[in-house]
Amino acid sequence: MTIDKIFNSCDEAVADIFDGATVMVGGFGSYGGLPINLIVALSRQGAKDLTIIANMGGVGYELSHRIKPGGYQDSGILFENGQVRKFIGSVPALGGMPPTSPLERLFNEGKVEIEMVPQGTLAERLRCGAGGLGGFYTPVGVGTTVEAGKEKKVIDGREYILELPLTADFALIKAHQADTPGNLVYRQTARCFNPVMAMAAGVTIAEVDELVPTGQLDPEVIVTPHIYVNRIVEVPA
Amino acid sequence: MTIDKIFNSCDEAVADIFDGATVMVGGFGSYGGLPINLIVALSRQGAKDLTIIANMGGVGYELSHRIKPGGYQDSGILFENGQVRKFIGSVPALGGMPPTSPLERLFNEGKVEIEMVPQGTLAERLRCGAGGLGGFYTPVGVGTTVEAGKEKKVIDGREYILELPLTADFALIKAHQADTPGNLVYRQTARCFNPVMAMAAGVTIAEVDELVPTGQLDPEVIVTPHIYVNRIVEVPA
Amino acid sequence: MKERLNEQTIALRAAREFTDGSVVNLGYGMPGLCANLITGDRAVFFQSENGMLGYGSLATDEEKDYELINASDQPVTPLPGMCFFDSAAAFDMIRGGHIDIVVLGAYQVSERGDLANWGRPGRPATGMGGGMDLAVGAKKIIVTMLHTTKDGGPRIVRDCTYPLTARQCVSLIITDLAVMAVTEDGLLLKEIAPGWTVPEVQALTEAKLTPAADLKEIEL
Amino acid sequence: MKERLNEQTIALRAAREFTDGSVVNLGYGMPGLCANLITGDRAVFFQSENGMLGYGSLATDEEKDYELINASDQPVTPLPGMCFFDSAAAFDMIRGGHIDIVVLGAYQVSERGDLANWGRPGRPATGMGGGMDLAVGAKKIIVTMLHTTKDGGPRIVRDCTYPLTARQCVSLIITDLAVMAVTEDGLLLKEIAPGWTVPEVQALTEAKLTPAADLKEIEL
Repeated sequence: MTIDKIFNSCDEAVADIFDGATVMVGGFGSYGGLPINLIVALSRQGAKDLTIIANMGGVGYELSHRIKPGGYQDSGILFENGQVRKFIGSVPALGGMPPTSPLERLFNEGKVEIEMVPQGTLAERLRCGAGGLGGFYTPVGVGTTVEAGKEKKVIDGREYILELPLTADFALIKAHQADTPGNLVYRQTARCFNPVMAMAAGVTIAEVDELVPTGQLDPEVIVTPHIYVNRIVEVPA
Repeated sequence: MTIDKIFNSCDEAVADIFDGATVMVGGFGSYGGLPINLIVALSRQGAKDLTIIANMGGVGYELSHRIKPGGYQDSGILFENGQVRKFIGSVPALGGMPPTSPLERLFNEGKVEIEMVPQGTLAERLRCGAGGLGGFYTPVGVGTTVEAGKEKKVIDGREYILELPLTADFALIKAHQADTPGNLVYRQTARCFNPVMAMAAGVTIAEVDELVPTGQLDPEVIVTPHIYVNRIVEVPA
Repeated sequence: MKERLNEQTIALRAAREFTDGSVVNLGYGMPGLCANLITGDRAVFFQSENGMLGYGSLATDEEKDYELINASDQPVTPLPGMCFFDSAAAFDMIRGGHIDIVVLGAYQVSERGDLANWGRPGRPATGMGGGMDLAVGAKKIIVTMLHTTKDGGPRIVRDCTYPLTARQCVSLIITDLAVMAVTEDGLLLKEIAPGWTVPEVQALTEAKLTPAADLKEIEL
Repeated sequence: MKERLNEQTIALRAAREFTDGSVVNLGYGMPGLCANLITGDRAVFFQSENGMLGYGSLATDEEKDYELINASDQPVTPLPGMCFFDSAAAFDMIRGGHIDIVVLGAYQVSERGDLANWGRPGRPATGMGGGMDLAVGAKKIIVTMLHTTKDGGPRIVRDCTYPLTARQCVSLIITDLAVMAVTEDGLLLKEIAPGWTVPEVQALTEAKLTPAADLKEIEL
């Protein structure tokens, strides 16, 4: 008997995300690699007081039309709904005419907290959390606002700051294909933050373009081994 | 004009490895993934006073017959030749009847230094070196001889030790296929330490079963991007 | 009949601990045998620290592919749904707590579950391989070992005298004589080899063994 | 003729810095244009921090695939020999010094090469993205920017007043008015836009500019 990871809908897959949960949202920022259907399901589900870990805070449905014709939902909807207490990521808002994201507006109103993390440090903190490490020293952020409150150390003549691991209760990710045990492959630049988040969360929920039988994915090509994937929803592209 | 990375022989590819160089040797330990032809070329080339970074120290040609019919050369030959000053790795010798490797014999004679590194810490120190990080905290080795001389820190209630990055002048690695720019794919468990060593060395030299034209490797499948590969020698399996 | 279990039987007893769906890493030597003992409809996923998840049994001579080996250098067979990754990814899995069970050999285990499985006095050049990472990272550590040394001395001790792999990490010890759980109160003797008595096993054990209320013969 | 260079021309000047075989990362906005300016037999490998190496030019409307985008959200075209990887691997490349050249936009650059390119006063919620990693990790940092603010104020300053991205990281500044190298002795004015004089450019620059002995018009 294999454990069945296949869920019939995104709504069922996110049903137990609880108030106060920490939730990673995959993708890079815009459309490619974003678990759009899981995000929308979470917005319907209504869990509150969430901490969202994501590279970008989302631009929101209105601005999304500038990125992709027709637009799309992103994490912006979770902020608009008032479901989020804190955001951890590298781009809460773009640099254009403000506000460039629902998150920026809510932050300016004092309703959401932001922990700003350089993008590479974000990726590495996720991997650090996934891999059971206690922290790492990076040269990124030295001499900037990023070093505030962090331990600094000189190693081999260079200055570094200590960054700590990130983990989460849930990760919402997007992949191209899953097989029945839950191995995942991605498509082009839609890979981005999805694999590291899959590794770093307690419960990883993947929306995939296509579900294939066991053995149909080349073992050399699998990017995310099934042990990192807890739930799968097929949402044909 | 693309930079030409293709070498006609392993001898040419290792010709400039200098006395006192630090050299990573890929593979896991035994036959699979071991850059056997590059190792033999380095033994012919004769560079001395080397520091070898490898998971295993090699069992030597004699014992290798127990692992694979017909036997094979491994890093043991470099120790037997007196080319090595220091070994950094996780298995200098197996636990059977001593000495189980040329390295063990030379170590017992006081002729080679050993820095013993738990295998996962070795992999992570390589990745740390490749990725420009200053070090990381790991729980592995706490309360053992591994922690000797290392900084310890309690993070979030758990004890960790600080481990530092590893880099090298050269890496000798084995891959299955390379394309002309130098992208690499591996075969099954012959992947092991090869990709992280490719990333962590100044000059990475790959022996490959097969060289294919640009565009023939699926971009989703490439494990080692060409920017980590400096020299390629085709040695049909 | 009073015999010691053989290696195959010890491995079989260890394999009974693998719950359905569990991810299991098998250490060097005797533990590797467990891969051959999973049959029928049980879904156990074997991870190997050289970069493989979901392999099958040990390969026969005809099946051998020396680029499809476990971490003990033994060729294994492929299974549908398996995958490969590099050493750094393999140890993220291990250190990060994504392995449910690891079965390791040992020279010594202490009554607190301290493990010594890589170095022996007089052999300073043997290394720990991935054992320390596995002992620290896996959710449950099972040790399979012979109960005594070749000279009949104890291996299950009050304090390890051999170099440590990790402190207080072992949950269950399976030997050719007994199955013992490491508890807050020391070693609980849960199962005993056919024909052996508690005093006989205790006499071969330096650490104190507390017989379980439901102590029974080792069942396979 | 006294004009300021347009964005396309600034990008074209930056692209001239890409030596054959170099690995180049293009930052958000204007730098992205450089990908369209590599022609003929030049081998330049563009890396993008969202996990791609070796992509081609920006995609036309017909070519657009929204799962093949650069880090500025712009669809690009594939090239033979390209590959994909995850964000952690992308930043190993960047932080580890495996990128030869990065072209970044900036709000301010100081005379020591300090870079401020992610935050503006009054906009605390805009983030640095991958800019800090790129500024720290790439072998050579080229800034492309407008020489002055919308109000005509200087962007090339003695000390940055905007939040820093990294200290002393910029090698070359290319603006709509000039090309300046950051040296031990401050900013060396190497090239100047057609029709402009050194005093005119200096008047729009807070940092002191030292004209190069071989100062010339910006060449494309």
